[in-house]
Amino acid sequence: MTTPPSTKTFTPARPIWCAGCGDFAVQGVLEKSLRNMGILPHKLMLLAGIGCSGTIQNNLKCYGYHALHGRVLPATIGAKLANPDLTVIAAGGDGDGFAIGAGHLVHTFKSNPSIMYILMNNSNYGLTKGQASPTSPIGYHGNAELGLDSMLLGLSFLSSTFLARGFSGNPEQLGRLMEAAIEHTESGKGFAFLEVLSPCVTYYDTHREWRAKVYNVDEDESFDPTSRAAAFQKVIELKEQGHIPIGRIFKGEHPSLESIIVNKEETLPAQQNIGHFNEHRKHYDQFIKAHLV
Amino acid sequence: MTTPPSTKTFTPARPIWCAGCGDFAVQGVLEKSLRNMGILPHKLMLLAGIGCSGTIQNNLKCYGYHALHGRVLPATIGAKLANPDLTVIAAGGDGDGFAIGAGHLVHTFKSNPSIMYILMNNSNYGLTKGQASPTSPIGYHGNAELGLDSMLLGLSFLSSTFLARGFSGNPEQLGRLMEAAIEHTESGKGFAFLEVLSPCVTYYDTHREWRAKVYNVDEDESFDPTSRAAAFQKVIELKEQGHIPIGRIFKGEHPSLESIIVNKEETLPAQQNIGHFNEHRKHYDQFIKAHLV
Amino acid sequence: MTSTNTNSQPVLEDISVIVAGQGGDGSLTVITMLADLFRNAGLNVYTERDVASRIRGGHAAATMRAFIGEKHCIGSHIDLLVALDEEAVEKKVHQISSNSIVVFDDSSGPLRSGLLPEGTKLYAAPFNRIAMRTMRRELYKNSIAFGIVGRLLGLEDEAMRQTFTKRFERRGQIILDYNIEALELGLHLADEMGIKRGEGKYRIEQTEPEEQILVMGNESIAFGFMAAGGRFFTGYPITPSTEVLETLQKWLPRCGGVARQTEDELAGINMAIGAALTGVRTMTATSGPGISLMQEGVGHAGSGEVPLVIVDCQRSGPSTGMPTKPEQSDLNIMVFGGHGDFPRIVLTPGHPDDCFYLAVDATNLADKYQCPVFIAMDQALSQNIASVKPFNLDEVKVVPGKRLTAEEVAELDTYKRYSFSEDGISAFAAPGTPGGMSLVTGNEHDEFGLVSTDPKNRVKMMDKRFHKIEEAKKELPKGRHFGEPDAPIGFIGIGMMYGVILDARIELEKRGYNTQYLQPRTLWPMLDETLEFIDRCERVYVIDLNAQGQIAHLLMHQGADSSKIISIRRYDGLPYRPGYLVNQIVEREEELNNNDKKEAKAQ
Amino acid sequence: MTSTNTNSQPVLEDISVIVAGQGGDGSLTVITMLADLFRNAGLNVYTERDVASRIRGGHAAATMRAFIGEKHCIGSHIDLLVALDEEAVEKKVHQISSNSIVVFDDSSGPLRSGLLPEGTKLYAAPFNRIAMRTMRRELYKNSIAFGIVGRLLGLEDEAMRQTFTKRFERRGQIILDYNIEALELGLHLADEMGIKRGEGKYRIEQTEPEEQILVMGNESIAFGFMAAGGRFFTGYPITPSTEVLETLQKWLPRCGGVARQTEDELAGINMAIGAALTGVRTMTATSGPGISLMQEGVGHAGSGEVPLVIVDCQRSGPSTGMPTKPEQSDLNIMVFGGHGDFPRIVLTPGHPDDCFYLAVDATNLADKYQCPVFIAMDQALSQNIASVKPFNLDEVKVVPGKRLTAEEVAELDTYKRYSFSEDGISAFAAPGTPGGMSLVTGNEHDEFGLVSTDPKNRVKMMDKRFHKIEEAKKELPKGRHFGEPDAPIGFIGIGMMYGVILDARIELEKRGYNTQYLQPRTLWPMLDETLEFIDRCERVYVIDLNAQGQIAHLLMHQGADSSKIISIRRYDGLPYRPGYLVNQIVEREEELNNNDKKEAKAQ
Ligand SMILES: Cc1ncc(C[n+]2csc(CCOP(=O)(O)OP(=O)(O)O)c2C)c(N)n1
Ligand SMILES: Cc1ncc(C[n+]2csc(CCOP(=O)(O)OP(=O)(O)O)c2C)c(N)n1
Ligand code: SF4
Ligand code: SF4
Ligand SMILES: [Mg+2]
Ligand SMILES: [Mg+2]
Repeated sequence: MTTPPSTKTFTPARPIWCAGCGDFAVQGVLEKSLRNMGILPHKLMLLAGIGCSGTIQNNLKCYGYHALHGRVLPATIGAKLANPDLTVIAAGGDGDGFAIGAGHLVHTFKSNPSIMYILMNNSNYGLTKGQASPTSPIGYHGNAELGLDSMLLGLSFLSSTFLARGFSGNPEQLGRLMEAAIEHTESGKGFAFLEVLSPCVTYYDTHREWRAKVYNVDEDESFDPTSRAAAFQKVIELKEQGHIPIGRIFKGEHPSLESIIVNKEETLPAQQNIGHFNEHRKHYDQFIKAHLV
Repeated sequence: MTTPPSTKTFTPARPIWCAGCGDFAVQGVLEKSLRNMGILPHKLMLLAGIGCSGTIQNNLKCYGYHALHGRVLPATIGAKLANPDLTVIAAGGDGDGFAIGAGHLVHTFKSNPSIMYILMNNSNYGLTKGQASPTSPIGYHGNAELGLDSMLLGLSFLSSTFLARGFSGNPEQLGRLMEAAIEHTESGKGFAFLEVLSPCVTYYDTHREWRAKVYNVDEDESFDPTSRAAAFQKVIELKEQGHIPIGRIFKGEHPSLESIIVNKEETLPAQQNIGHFNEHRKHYDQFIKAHLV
Repeated sequence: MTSTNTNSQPVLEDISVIVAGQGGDGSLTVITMLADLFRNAGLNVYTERDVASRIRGGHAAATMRAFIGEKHCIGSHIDLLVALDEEAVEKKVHQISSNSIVVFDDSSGPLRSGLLPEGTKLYAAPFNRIAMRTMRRELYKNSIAFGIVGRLLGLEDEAMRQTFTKRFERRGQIILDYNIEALELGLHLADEMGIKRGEGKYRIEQTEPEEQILVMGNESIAFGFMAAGGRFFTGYPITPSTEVLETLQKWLPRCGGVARQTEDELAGINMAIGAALTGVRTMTATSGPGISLMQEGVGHAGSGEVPLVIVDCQRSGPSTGMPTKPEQSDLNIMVFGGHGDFPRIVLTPGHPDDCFYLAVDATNLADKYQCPVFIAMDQALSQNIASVKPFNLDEVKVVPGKRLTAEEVAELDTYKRYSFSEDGISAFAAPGTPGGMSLVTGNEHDEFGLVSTDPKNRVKMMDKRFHKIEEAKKELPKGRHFGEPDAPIGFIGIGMMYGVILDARIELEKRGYNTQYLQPRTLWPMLDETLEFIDRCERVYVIDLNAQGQIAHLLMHQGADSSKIISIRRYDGLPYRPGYLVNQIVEREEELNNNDKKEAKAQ
Repeated sequence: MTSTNTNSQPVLEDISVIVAGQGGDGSLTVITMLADLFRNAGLNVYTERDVASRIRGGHAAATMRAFIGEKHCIGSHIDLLVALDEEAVEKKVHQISSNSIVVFDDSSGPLRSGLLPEGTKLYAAPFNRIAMRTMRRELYKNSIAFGIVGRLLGLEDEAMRQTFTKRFERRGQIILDYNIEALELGLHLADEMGIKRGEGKYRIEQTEPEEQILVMGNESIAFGFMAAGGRFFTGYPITPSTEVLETLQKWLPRCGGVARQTEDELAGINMAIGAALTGVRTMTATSGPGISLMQEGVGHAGSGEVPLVIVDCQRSGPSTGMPTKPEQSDLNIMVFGGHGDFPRIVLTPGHPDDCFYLAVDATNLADKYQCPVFIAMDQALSQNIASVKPFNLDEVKVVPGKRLTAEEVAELDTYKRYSFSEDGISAFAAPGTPGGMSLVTGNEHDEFGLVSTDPKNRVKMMDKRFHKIEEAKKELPKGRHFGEPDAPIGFIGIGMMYGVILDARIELEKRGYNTQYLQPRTLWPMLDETLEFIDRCERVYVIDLNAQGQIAHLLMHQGADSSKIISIRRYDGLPYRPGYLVNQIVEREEELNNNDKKEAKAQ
């Protein structure tokens, strides 16, 4: 069952990103990490939001899904809970994840399912032509609000277990973070949240600015990613100094959602034999019995 | 214009809460605080979510509004931006604010409009008969997830300016917090978020448990509510010790939303004379001129 | 509603009992225990509750009909009203007549005179005061009243004790003891009021109870889904749908399924969609406000061809409306909601047993046709409890959809998730299947699932999706028909109207009106049989539990002859009673008759 | 499409030009500059763009029609195709004929032979290569090609230079210089190719340009709202509605208004509702996916009687669909969406100028009738740019809704937010008004706005809300009618179909078909005039830019005689051209004719 047959399926599409878009690096690193981690294409579901970033699933061999704008996380969690055997990865942009999808992100931090989420942050809405996003700075496109920081947001949930930020301009580190994230979810430890600074060269080219501003906590020996409060303080400090922290911001432990709510004694939901009525007949009879009067 | 006429309007309803519900105390304290702060009923908009908590607006003289479930914050912000002269207060439950409304809460912390939000947290869905809410502990009603902490959440936004938690069982302190919150919004300093622990005696009576667990940071001289990182650390510590922190958790400064986006040179949106076409005729002519070819 | 007997007491064959008071008074408990007693005595039952959308307080009532044979709604006439306060009498007096019995709690004073129809038999006692005095808790007033009620209805004292024991046992010995004590107080009171053992108003002819189950529509839906192999449910609590979630939270994990409360309805439907992608059979349930929120997801399932069952337990709208009141006013949004054009199926069960069988069908159909399938409920159908024949599990057919295994994929030359096919259905491989990698999207797409705006492909894809529904029409659940096919007067009505129309037909027949009734069980796509039914009748009363006449206009939308349709609409939040419908029909028929006569004269 | 003249070159009276290539190639820039030049020469213009939903790449085209007199769409025949690659020719070849001219960039090799209709005049040059060689940037290829195109169309070299200067000036001197240089290269190339000054294919008869503005429908909507006193807008970016948001973000603050991008559409509509409560005139705009998400809010505005204008710039659905393609397939959800029954109004403008006037009406109507008012746009109507007469600001009537000042409140005995009134409209006091305190809710409520489930009140409140719409019918925007009222063949079509049908009618008349056309400007509630129009015609072609025939069925839903309706549907994402419609009609008419003949024979 593990050697894929020679049947032709869809040919991964050529990326439609503008030349120079940060998302190319994200895709490259993702492909490499999946290879390195030995994830087989047929065991991989890659679910994406809507945006430039939300086309990544078309470009690699996988079970790809293009969610509704902002709903990639619920869809991803649904897939994971239905079939925890799969590697289930969500991807999308900062508008998708932090604007319309903010409520779901909060609840994913809270519930800690073993999925990875790659959020390609370009601090604008690429696909709809450059409007401000929740990470845009004040002044960009008339934006009146301070950009949010997803690492701080993630830290504020005591159930969060993996928080990291990479930079498309630093693919080596990004690869390490991504492999760690995959490792985290593959071993059922919960939600691996990986924000990637991925500049949009067409509408808001932040490449240089970000290159100058990133501060790699992985290289800071004094930084302890296992302390939530310390990480919180460090991120704030770095931001006050005009830096953008990148690296592995936090590692924690908390039971994963699927480990709690999926019945381990039974076949997984998606692996049950539809039509094999008698496999659970005893429970059905029980139901009727419970309602007999 | 400030002495209300003798015209009869709606008679505030009798609360429909169960005897002993924490929400009675919230209403009592709110009424008193409004009086103390000199807020006139006709200048007050009280917008509520849906839930047991979301009936409070019926019980006092005000411009009351019953929003859709989870949408009280956008509605409240809309009212405030349209008429910043009003005192605009949002109220609702933990399901309303932290579950279905989580995305809007995030964006309210982010945008910092000068509104107060009283969130009556009873750690369950009262109105729909006791289901688990985002603040329910693991195990309650089959809940598999750790409850979230709104103080930590609020702290994670560098634009948050007022975070406090009260307890219906401590009305004096609640009154102080509420007056401070009103003061904050009346002076245009931004979003005053006040969570109130307000037990549901019918479905999940936490009164005694919470009474035993609350820890009042207002009485802790070592606590500094002006330091975001310190507050974060303290809240985590207290939680680890099994406490629930109450009191003024954080005071910060950040420009309020309405102060940035409402044009100060012009009449406020809701106070303009509809039908006085010529007041802005010059801009209309300008628009046409800009499109002439 | 009773046939008399040599003995002076009539045999109880069909009675309706209301217990009414304030929310939290426990009316439902009384009705539930009565239902239990009648079931044990061999009768069938149907119960209804009527509460305010608040926890405590507000007028609240529970109603039960106990009967021999088949009935599917509460009767028109209330034989016994148990009124725990005066408001209860005021609210319910329109349903009683001089033949009715009223048991009244006069703790706050005697009943205002003139309130009851003349001749009504009144039994008043201060249940509340007695409870407070002797037991220190108001709560026990119901158990005291129960003694009187039971005696009046001809129930055995011992049977009552047994039911009390069964009911209160699990709440602990103390509570049980107190309730039994209260019941004894009530029986004693009955003696004092002259309602001795065996001297009630009715005589119950004990028969061996036919085996039946007591279920509400929502439970049946949940169970039907589960029995059809449904293993994934996500939803968000909302009245009157919450029992679907709660039932599945209880039962689904035992079968290895997942039933989860999500943060909102958007997560509810999108999580269900994500799960459905993996091949698991999936459902969500909600009510009006949630259906509105789910519209984007519904269209997405339609476009991406994701199998999904969506239960809409309709309540009075619009917006928050009246959450605990029945209505059928989301039909338009189920049929026409979601932006753009996409196929969907809307099924309309008519009774808790029908709910089970249609939930099985819905689950199979969603899987087979890879599209959203709605089950249109209403508050009464969802939450009223009926005794019905135990579902016939041996008849449940679970038919898997077109899926491909790794082996089947391997035999293909090319695998395309959305391959064009004769019936419009594309077999698909679930994630995890080697070789079956594919793309699913809400964008228009080619056969592989890749985004495409090619105009020719676009048209083929749209046609493919709609073609599935044309295919489905051949096997979509047929309606149930009652009456002679040449009866001049037709009825069309769905959901809770099923039982009401059945009852009304009997009465109308008595009054000389020859009617037939079609309960459409597939509302959308509209089946030919529905339009043919209209063709066949001289005129059709289309009963709409909504203000706009949604069903009536939907029939016109599909080409029905509008001159034959008489649109009856109700939207006051009250449940329909057969008698009310009978009156409406008779009134209109007489009007028609008069007009005919007038016209005849004028000629 | 040109009348000849003593001079060998025809005078340019009506031509359509397409520039096509890959997204990012800058087709739109060329078309925009051409439009500018023609406007200066006294012609009117209409432009259309066609892009993929992605930033770079994908086939993209821009089309312009320049004409004397009145036209409201792109013409059927393309006179000049500027193809920047071979794909562009492939995609557009169906629109050209032997009379067309093609300018082709043959940098990647000569055009595949046989692709063009015989006789087509081809001008090929390697614009891209020249640009790369001489200017090092592909980008300038358009400016080079412009020289050829301008000469062919009969434009003056100097006029071209001026337009280039106007266009590129603000991008800085360097960019301007480069583009002018490229233009000069192009003019030089034209010389080499034998297209000398004044020797193009057309002659332009310079006239004094009539004063006109160039606007797209979305800008007109934004401006109409603003001119009607709209001062609050919240929305979320989505193609093809974003220009409404962006236009208002630019202009509204100047008038003291607020225009804000929210975190999502749910916030968009609910923030608008919150603002509307304060009395400010409020709007939101979106497209299909957003309309689906807003359904709960729409019903809430209906129930709570909150004035709100909602713009739906329809694109190809369902779900994410084809975001940049026109469709009219959200009509069902606008008319029938939202759970429960509530009143709403749906307006359907037909051209960018109509958008302005109907936006004014929508804003007034929402305020007057305190209900949601939709403006149904489509991608073409939203984003195509037309030259139209400057809006007549002196004719704009801004009519405030029924509001109460503190003084007026003080004169009342009792103030009720939802007081029952003759026309169903309740005057209300905005927050801040002393004495006007009140409750607004989506629950059913009494006159004060307090939650109520009283059945009588319920019915009165529902009737009150629907009664407003009956009142509104008297003054809702009437449709525009064209043709003789006794013409046998009718047309009904909305939005972008307005211009197409107008053009098609002319051609059909030439071919002997006598037609009339009604552009309904109020789609819902359905006005009597619409049904009367159908009554009057022998048959009516209902043109639906959707797969289900939504307009056709909506007419049936409202009682139109279905035997008169011929439903024409298109949903391939391509914009309609008049010639295509003409062919469809002629085909069907001939079929009908043949059938008639056959029937006649059979008799
Ligand atoms: C419900 C809905 N609203 C709006 C849109 C339009 N839309 C598509 S992508 C997008 C934002 C994209 O921004 P982001 O998520 O940051 O992705 P990026 O393109 O920057 O990678 C929006 C608003 C949509 N598709 N659906
Ligand atoms: C869209 C929508 N979904 C669900 C509901 C049903 N509902 C009403 S109140 C409520 C939750 C109430 O919980 P909470 O906000 O904590 O308020 P409480 O009653 O506990 O004060 C729910 C789910 C609704 N009204 N609207
Ligand atoms: S627009 Fe920006 S985000 Fe989108 S593909 Fe281009 S560079 Fe990347
Ligand atoms: S159910 Fe709980 S929250 Fe609701 S009124 Fe009663 S005690 Fe309060
Ligand atoms: Mg982005
Ligand atoms: Mg709660």
